[in-house]
Amino acid sequence: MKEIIIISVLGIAILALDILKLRKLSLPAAVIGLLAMITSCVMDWGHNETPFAEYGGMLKFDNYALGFTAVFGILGIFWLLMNSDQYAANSSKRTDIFTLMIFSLCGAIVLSAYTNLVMLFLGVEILSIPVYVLAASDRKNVISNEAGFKYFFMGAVASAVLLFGIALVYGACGSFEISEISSKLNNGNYSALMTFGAILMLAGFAFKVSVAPFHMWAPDVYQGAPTPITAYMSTIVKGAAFAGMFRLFGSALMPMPEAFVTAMAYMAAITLIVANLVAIVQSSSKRLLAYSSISHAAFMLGFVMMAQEAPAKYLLYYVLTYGVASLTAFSVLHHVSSIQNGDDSLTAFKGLIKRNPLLAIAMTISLFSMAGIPPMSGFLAKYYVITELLGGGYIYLVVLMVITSAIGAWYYLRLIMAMFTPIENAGRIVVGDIQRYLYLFLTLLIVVLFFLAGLLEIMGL
Amino acid sequence: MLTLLLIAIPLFMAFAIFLMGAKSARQLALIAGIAQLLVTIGAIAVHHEGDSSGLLSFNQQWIGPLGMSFAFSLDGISLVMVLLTSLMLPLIVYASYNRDYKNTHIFYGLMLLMVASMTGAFTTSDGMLFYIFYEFALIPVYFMILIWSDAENKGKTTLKFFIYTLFGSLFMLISLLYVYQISGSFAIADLYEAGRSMSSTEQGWVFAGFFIAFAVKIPVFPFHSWQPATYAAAPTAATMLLAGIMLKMASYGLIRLVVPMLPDGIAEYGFWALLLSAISVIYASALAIVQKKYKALIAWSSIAHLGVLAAGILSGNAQGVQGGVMEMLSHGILTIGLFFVYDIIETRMKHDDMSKMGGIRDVNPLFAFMFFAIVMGSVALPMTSGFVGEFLLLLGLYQYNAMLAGIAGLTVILGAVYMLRAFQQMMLGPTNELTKHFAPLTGHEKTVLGIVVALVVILGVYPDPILSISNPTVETLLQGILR
Amino acid sequence: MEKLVTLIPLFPLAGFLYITFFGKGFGKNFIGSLGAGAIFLSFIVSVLVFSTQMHGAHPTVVKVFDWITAGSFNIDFAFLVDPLSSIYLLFITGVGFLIHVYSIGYMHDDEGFNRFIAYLNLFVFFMLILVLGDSYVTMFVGWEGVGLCSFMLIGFWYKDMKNNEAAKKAFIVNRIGDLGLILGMCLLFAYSGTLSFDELFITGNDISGIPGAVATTIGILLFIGAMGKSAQIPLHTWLPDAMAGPTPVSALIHAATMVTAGIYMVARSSNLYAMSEIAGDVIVWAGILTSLMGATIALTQNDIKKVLAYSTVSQLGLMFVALGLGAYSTAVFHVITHAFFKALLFLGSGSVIHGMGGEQDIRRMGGLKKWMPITHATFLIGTIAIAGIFPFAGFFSKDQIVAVAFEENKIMFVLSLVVSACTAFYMFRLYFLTFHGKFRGTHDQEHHLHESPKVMTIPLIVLAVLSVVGGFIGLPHAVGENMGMHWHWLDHYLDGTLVMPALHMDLGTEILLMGLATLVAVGAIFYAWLIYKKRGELALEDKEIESGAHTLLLNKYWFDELYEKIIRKPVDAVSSFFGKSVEPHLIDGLVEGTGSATEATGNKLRLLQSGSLFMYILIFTIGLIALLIFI
Amino acid sequence: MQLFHNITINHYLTLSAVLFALGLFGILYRRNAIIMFMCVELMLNAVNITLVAFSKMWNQTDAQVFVFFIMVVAAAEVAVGLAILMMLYRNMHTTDTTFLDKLKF
Amino acid sequence: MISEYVFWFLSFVAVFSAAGMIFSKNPVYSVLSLIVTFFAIAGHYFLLGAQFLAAVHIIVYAGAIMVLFLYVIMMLNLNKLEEEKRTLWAKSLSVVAGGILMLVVVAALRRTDELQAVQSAPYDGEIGTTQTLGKVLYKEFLLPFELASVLFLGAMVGAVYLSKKELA
Repeated sequence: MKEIIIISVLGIAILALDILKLRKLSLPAAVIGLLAMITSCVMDWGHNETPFAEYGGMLKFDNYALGFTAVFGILGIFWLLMNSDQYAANSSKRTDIFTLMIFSLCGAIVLSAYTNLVMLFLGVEILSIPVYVLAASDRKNVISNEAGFKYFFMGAVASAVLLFGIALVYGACGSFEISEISSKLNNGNYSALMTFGAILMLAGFAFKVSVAPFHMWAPDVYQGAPTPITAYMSTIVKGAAFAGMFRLFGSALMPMPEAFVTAMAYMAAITLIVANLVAIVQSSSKRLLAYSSISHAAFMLGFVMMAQEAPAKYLLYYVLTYGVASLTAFSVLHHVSSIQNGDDSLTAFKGLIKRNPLLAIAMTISLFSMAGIPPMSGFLAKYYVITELLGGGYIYLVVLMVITSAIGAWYYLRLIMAMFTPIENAGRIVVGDIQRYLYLFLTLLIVVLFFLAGLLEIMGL
Repeated sequence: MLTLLLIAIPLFMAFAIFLMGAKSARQLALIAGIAQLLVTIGAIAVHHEGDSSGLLSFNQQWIGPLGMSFAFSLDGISLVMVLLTSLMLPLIVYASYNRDYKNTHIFYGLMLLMVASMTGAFTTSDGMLFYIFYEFALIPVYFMILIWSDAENKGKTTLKFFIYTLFGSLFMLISLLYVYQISGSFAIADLYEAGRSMSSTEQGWVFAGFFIAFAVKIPVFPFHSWQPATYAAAPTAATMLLAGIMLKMASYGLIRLVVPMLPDGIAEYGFWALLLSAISVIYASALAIVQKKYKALIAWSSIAHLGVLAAGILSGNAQGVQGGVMEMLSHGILTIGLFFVYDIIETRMKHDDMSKMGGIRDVNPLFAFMFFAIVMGSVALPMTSGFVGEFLLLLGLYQYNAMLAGIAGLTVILGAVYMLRAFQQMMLGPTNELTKHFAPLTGHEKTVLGIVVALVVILGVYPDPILSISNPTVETLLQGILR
Repeated sequence: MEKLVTLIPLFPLAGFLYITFFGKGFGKNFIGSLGAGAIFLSFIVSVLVFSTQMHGAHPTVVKVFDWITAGSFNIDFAFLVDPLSSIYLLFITGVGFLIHVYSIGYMHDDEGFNRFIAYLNLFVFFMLILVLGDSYVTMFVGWEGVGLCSFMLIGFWYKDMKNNEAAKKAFIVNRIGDLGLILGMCLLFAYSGTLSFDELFITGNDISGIPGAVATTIGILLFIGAMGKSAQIPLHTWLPDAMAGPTPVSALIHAATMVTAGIYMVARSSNLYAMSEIAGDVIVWAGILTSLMGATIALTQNDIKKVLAYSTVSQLGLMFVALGLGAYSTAVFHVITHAFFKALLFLGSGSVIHGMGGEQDIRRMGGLKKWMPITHATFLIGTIAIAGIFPFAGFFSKDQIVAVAFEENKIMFVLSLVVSACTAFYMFRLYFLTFHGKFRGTHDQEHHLHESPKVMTIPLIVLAVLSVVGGFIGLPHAVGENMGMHWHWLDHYLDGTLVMPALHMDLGTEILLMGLATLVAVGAIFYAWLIYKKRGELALEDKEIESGAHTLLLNKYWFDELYEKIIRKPVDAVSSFFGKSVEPHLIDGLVEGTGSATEATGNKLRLLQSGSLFMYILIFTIGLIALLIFI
Repeated sequence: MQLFHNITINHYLTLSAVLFALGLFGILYRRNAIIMFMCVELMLNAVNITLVAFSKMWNQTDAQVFVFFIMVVAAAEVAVGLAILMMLYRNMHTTDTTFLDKLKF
Repeated sequence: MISEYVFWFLSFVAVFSAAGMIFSKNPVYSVLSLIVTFFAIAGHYFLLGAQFLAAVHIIVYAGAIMVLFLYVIMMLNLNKLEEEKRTLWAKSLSVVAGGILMLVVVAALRRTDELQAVQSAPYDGEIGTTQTLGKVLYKEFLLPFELASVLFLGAMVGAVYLSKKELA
C-alpha cells in the first residue's frame, strides 16, 4: 500500500513543485520518490499485505505485486534519468510529463496488485489515460497528435470491450473478487457467459499488450509518439499490462479451458509472423523497433499461456530485461535522431560507431539482447519462455519463435550494420553526463543480468 | 581451475587491450597467446600424471533449478581442442604482423574475446554453457569481418553468415531443450543418459536438430553456401580464426554431444547425415577444381576435408572419433598455413588469381618449399599430420559403411588434383612480369610458416602424444554406446 | 643385430636433411659422395642384416615408436626384418648406391645438383621404409613417400610445364591406386582387427578368420594399389610420361625399385592371395594384358627411354603373371634380375643421351659403338639379359615364369612366349639402331660424341656383371637337382615367408621349356638382326607410317586420349556445371530465395497497416469475432 | 432468470449486446471523430445496462457501484479525449478521421 | 405487466435513437438523439430499481458529458459539417462486421441457461437506494474511490496540458 501512497503523493508533489516554480527539483524529487517506493517494496517483501482488508481491500501486495512494482520503479528511474535532458529543466512541460508518467506508473502498480476486477479496470485506465496524453504530448506535431488520437480512440474501444468482459464475468460469477471468481469456476469448464466474458477481457488485454490481431495501433503510435514516450510505452506500459494479464489468467480465470490457451498460441504465432516479417522491410528504425516490441509481446504472451504453471518470476525477468534493452535502444534512437532533426531512418545511424562509440555499443548490446543472443540477458528471457512452452508441449510455437527470432536478428543486424558503416564528415553526437553513465550502466546491466539470473530462483516468487 | 584460467586470460587481456588502446595491442595479444599456450602445456602435464587435485575441472552452480552450472573440465578431447586454440592464437597474431589493421586494439580485443569463448565451448561440461559460448563466438568474428573487411558487399555477406549460422544453432537449442525436458539438467553426463533413454525416433529428431546446427557451421554440403563468400570477404586473421578454430566447435560438438548422446538415432536416421557429408566431399572438391582464385580454392578444399571429418565422426567408432580429433588439430594448423600463404601472396601481388602467377619457386625457393610441405599436408601425405587424421577417419567410416568410405575417400584423389594444380600454377613453371620481383619472406613470415611446417611434419611423424591424450577419453565416451 | 636395421633408413634420411639444410656452398663432388656414401652405409648394414637372415635368423619386428592409437586400432612404427624385406633391402641399397654414383657424373652440370641428390636420398629412405614397414600402414608411408619423390623427380626440371604435367599425372594416377589400397586396408582391418604383417602372416595368423569372398575383395582392392604403383592396365599411363625425369631417376625409380613395390606388396600378402582364386586370376589377366600391351607398344617407339619404359611395363606385367599364378618367389626373383639389367639398360641409355647431348630419338643415333665402347658393351649385356639368353640373369627368371605358366595355365604360357619374343625383338631393334649402322645425328652432335666418365661407366660395369651372374641365385629345380647341387637358393631362402607353388617337373620338360624359350628369343633376335643390321633398315619417320596397326601401337592404343575423354573431360564438365549452375542458382539460390521471399511477404503484410483508423478497428472487430467463434 | 414480470436477464443482455454492436458499427460507419467518440460512450452504456441488470439478478450493490466508477472513468476519458480532439483540430482543422494516415506501413 | 411494456418501449427508444445518432447528418442531432438514448437507459435503470444510478446517469451523461460534446461541436463549429460518407465498400464492410458481431454476441448471450440456476434472494428494493449505495461505495469500495481521484487528477493534468498553448 505504501507504494501507491508514495507514488500518488509523488505525483501531487511534482505538481506542487510546478506551482511553486521549483521545477528544477522535479527530477531529483521524482527519482528520490521512486527510490523510496522501491525500498518500501524491499521492506514489504514477503508480507503479503492486504491494505484495508476490513474495507474489503481490493489490492494485495504479495511478492508478485512488489516484484513488478519494484521493476517498474527501476525502469521508471532509468526513464527519468535518461530523459532528464529532453525537456528544459524549468519548463512546465517537464513537470507535466513527469507527473503524467508518475500517475500512469501508479496505474501500473495497481495493475500488478489488484485482487478485484474493479481495481483491474481502474488500473488499466489510470495506466492508459495519462499515456494517451503523453503520446500526444508533442502538441504542435501533427504526427504526435495522430498517434495520440489513434491510441486514445482505440484504447477507449478496447477498454469498452474489456469492461463488457468484466460485466459478463461478473454476471456469471456474481462477484468481482478474483478469488471468488476462481472458486466459482469449477475447474476449467466455463459457463457460456463466463467464456464470453473471458474472451472479451482477453481481447481487451491483447489490445493493451499489442498482440495480433489487436496490435494494429502499436506501430503507428510507437512511431508517432515522441521517442521517450515510445520508450515508456514499450517498457513500463507493456510490462504492466502483462503483469495484469498474467495475474488475471494466472489467478482469476484459472484454470483456463484448453481452447483459450490454443487461441493464445495462435495469436502469438500470428503476432510473431506479422511483426517480424514486416519489421524486416521497415526503413524507419523507430517503426522497426516498434515491430520488434510487438514480437516480444508474442514471447511474453507465451508466459500468459502457461500462466497456470509458469512461475511469475520469469515473466518478471522478461519484463525487466526487455525493458532495459528497449529503453536503451529507444533512448539511443532518440539521441541519434533528435540531433539530425528527427530523422529516424536507418541511414541516420550510419557511422554511429565513430560519432559516439558509447551509443553505438549500447545500441548493439541491447539489440543483441533483444535478438536473444547469449550472453545478453535477452537470451535467458526468451529461453525461459521456450522452456515453459516446451513443457506445455507447444513445440510448433517454439519452432516458430526460434525461426522468427532468427529473422529478428536479421533486422537488428541491419541496424547494427548501419551503425558500423563508416561515413565521412560526421559530427560527434554528444550526450549529457548522466546519460553517458546511464548508458554505460544499462549496457553492463544487460550483460550482468544474464549471469545473475540465478538470483531469480532464490527470491521466492 | 586451470580451465578458468584458460578462459580468463584471453578475456582479461581482451579488455586490457580495449582499454590500453592501439599502441601495444599486437604485443599484448601475442603475450596473451603465449601465456595461453604455457597454461595449456601445464594443463597437459597435469592431465598426464593424473589430475588428482581436480585442477582441471571446475563446477559452480549457476541457475540451480534449471540445472545450469558453470561447469568446466579438461578431459582428453578438450585438451586437444584447447591445444589447437592456444597453438593457433599466437600464430595467428604473429601472422597478422604483416598487415596493420586500423583500430588495432579493437581488432585484437575481439580476437581474444573470440578465443575466450571458443576455449569455453571446448572446455565446458554443461550443454547450455556450450550453446552459449558457441553462439557468443559469433559476435566478435562478425564484427571482425564487418569492420575490417574490404569487400564491397561485406554487409550482405556478413548478414548472411550471421543469420545462417544463428538460424542453424537455434535448432541445436531446441534439441538441447528437448533432451533437457527429460534430463532436467544440462550437465552433459545427464544429457547423455536422457538422450540414450529416448526412443530411437525421438533421438532421430533430436539428432536432426543438432545436425542442422552443426552442419551449417562445419559446413556440410547443402548448408555451406555462406562460407566461401564469407572467407572471401573476411580479413585473413579472421578467416584463420574462423576456418582454423571456430568451425571446429561444430565438429567438436558432434563428438561431445551428438555421438555419445544419440547412438540409436544416428544408427537409424544418421545415414542421410553421413551421406550428405560424403557428398560434400565430392561437391566441394569439384568446385575447388574450377576455382581461379587461390583463396576460394582453399575455402572449398576446407569444406571437402571437413566433409570427411563429419562423416568419420558420425560413424561413431573409436577410429572415426580419434581421427576426428586428430584431423581437427591438423586441419586447423594446415588451414592457417594455407591462408597465411594467401596473405603473403596477396600482400605482395595484390591479387590471388592463380593463372597470373607462376615461377615463384624460382624467385623464392624457401617459400615454395614450405608451401609445398603444407600442400602435401593437406593432401594427407603420410608423415604429415593430415594423413593420420584422414586415414583414421576413413577407417572409421569404412566400418560404418564401405560405400560412403569409397565416396569420401575420393578426397584422396581429388584433393591431390586441385592442390597440385594450384601449387604448380602458382609456384612452378616460368616466372612472369608479376612474379619476377616477388619479395623475399620477412622474418616473422618465415617463423610462422616454419612453425606451421614443423607442426605438420612432427604431428605426422609422431602423432602418438596427441592421440594418446585423447584416446582414453574417446573410449570412455563411446563405451556407453558401443553395443 | 636386427636393431641395426633402424640405421638403414636413417642414413639416407640424414643425407637428405643435411644436403637440404646445410648443403649450400659445398662442392658437387662432396655432396654427391655424401649422398652416395649414405646409401653405401645402409648397404653395408643391409648386408649384415641379410647375412643374419641367410643364416636362418627368425623374422623379427623392431619397434621404433608408438605411432597411431585409436581404440582397438594400434599401429606401432615398426620394422619387420625377414628374408623378403632383407633381400629387397640388399638390392635397393645396392642398386641405389650405384645409381647415386652414376648420377654424380650424369647430373654434374645441372644447377639443381644438390636438390637432385637430396631427392634421391629421400627416395631411398622412403623405399626402405616401404619394404621394412611391419604393417600396411607403415608400408603405406613408404608407398606414398616414394610417390612423392617420384613426383618431385619427374618434375625435377620444373620450369617446363610439360614435366610438371607428367609429374602431376604420375602422382594422381598413383593416388587412384592408393585409394584402392586404403580401402583394402580398411576392409582387412574390419575383418582381422590388425594391419601388422607380423600378426597377420608371420607369427600371428589373423587372416584365418576371413571368408573367401572378402579375401577376394581385399586382394583386388590391394591389387588396385599395386596397379597404380607398378603401372598395370589401366593405371599404366603415367610410367612412360615419367621418363620426363632425369635418366638416373628413370633407372632407380621407374625401373629398378619403386615400380616393383606393387610386386613386393602382393608377395608380402601372399598368404592372403593364396586364399582367393579369383584375385589370382584378376592379377594374371591384368598382368599378361599389360605385358602384351607394353611389349607391342615398345616395338614401335623411337624414343630410347620410351622403349625401355614400355619394356619395363611389360616386364612388370610378367611379374604379376607369376604372382597371379602363385609363384611369388619367382616374381621376386624376376624383380631382382630385372632390377639389375633394367637399371643397367637405363643407365646405358642415359650415358648415350649424355653423350648425344640430350638427344633421345634413336632415329638420330646409330653406330655409337665406336665412340662409346663401354656403354656399348654393357648395354649389349643388358639387352641379352632381358632377351633371356642363357646364362644371363634374365634367362633364369623369365624361364621360371614361363615354366610356371606352362604348369598352371597353357594360355599364359603361350602369351608369355609371345611377350618374350617381342621383348627380344624390340630390345635388339633398339640396340642395333643405336649402336650399329652409321651415325644419323647432326654434325656437331657427332662432333662431341664421347664416352662417359668413369663415375658413370663403373656402375654400368658392375651392373653388367650382376646381370650376368644374377641369375644363379635361382637355378630351376630340375637343373639344380640334376647338377647334384642344391642350388635353387632363392626359393629355399624365401620359403616360409612366401607361399610356394608346388612345382615339380622333370628334367626333360624343364630343358624343353628352356630350349623353347631360348629358341623363340633367338629367333626374334635374328629377325631384328635381319631387318636392322643386315638390311640396315631404319625406323620410319612419323609421317611415313601408313599401316593401321603401326599407328595404333605408336599411339599406345590411345589410352591417354581415352582417359582424356572418359575421365578428365567429364570431371571438368561436372565441376564447372556445379560451379556455374548448381552452386549459385540451386544451393545459394535457395538461401537467397528464402531471404527475398521473406522480404516480399513482409512487403505484402505491411500494406495491412494502412494507417486508417477504420481499417484498424475493422481488424480489431474481425479478430474479436474470430475469437468468439473459435472458442 | 426472471428479473421482473416476463422480462428475463436475457432480454437485457440482448439489449446491451445490440447497443454494444451498434456502437461498434457506428465507429466503423462514421468518419467524424466526435460521432465515433459518442459511439464509444454508447458502448460503455451498453455495458452499464448489463451490469445493472446483473446487480438486480444477483441482488447485489457492487455492480451498481461499478457502474458508478465506469461513469467516472468515462467522464475522465471524455475530458482527455476531447482535449486531444481539440488539439488535433487546431493542427489539422478537421475532425475527419480518414485524414489521420500520416503514420502507416 | 405494465413494466414489461415499459421495457419494450424503452428498449426500442434506446436502440432507435442510437441508430439515429449514427445516421443523422448533423452532429448536433446525433448528440440530441444520443441524449434520448441515455434517457431511455436511465428509464431502464429505474425499471431495475437503481434509482440513484438513474439520477446520476442523467446528471453525468446528459448533464455533463453530452454538454461537453455539444460545447466542443459548437466550438469547432461542426454543425452541418460537410462530411462525405464512407465509400460503399467501407460501409458494407462495417455493416457486415457490426452485423456479425451483433449476431455472435446475441447468440452467445442467449445461451445463459445456467443463470436460471441463480437463486434470487427475495428482491429487496433497498439495493438501489442512495443509502445502500453510499455505504457500499465508502466501505468496500473505498480504495477504488480514492484511486479514482488519482485517475481524475491525471486526466485533469493531461487535459490541461494538452489544451495549453505551447510556450517556447
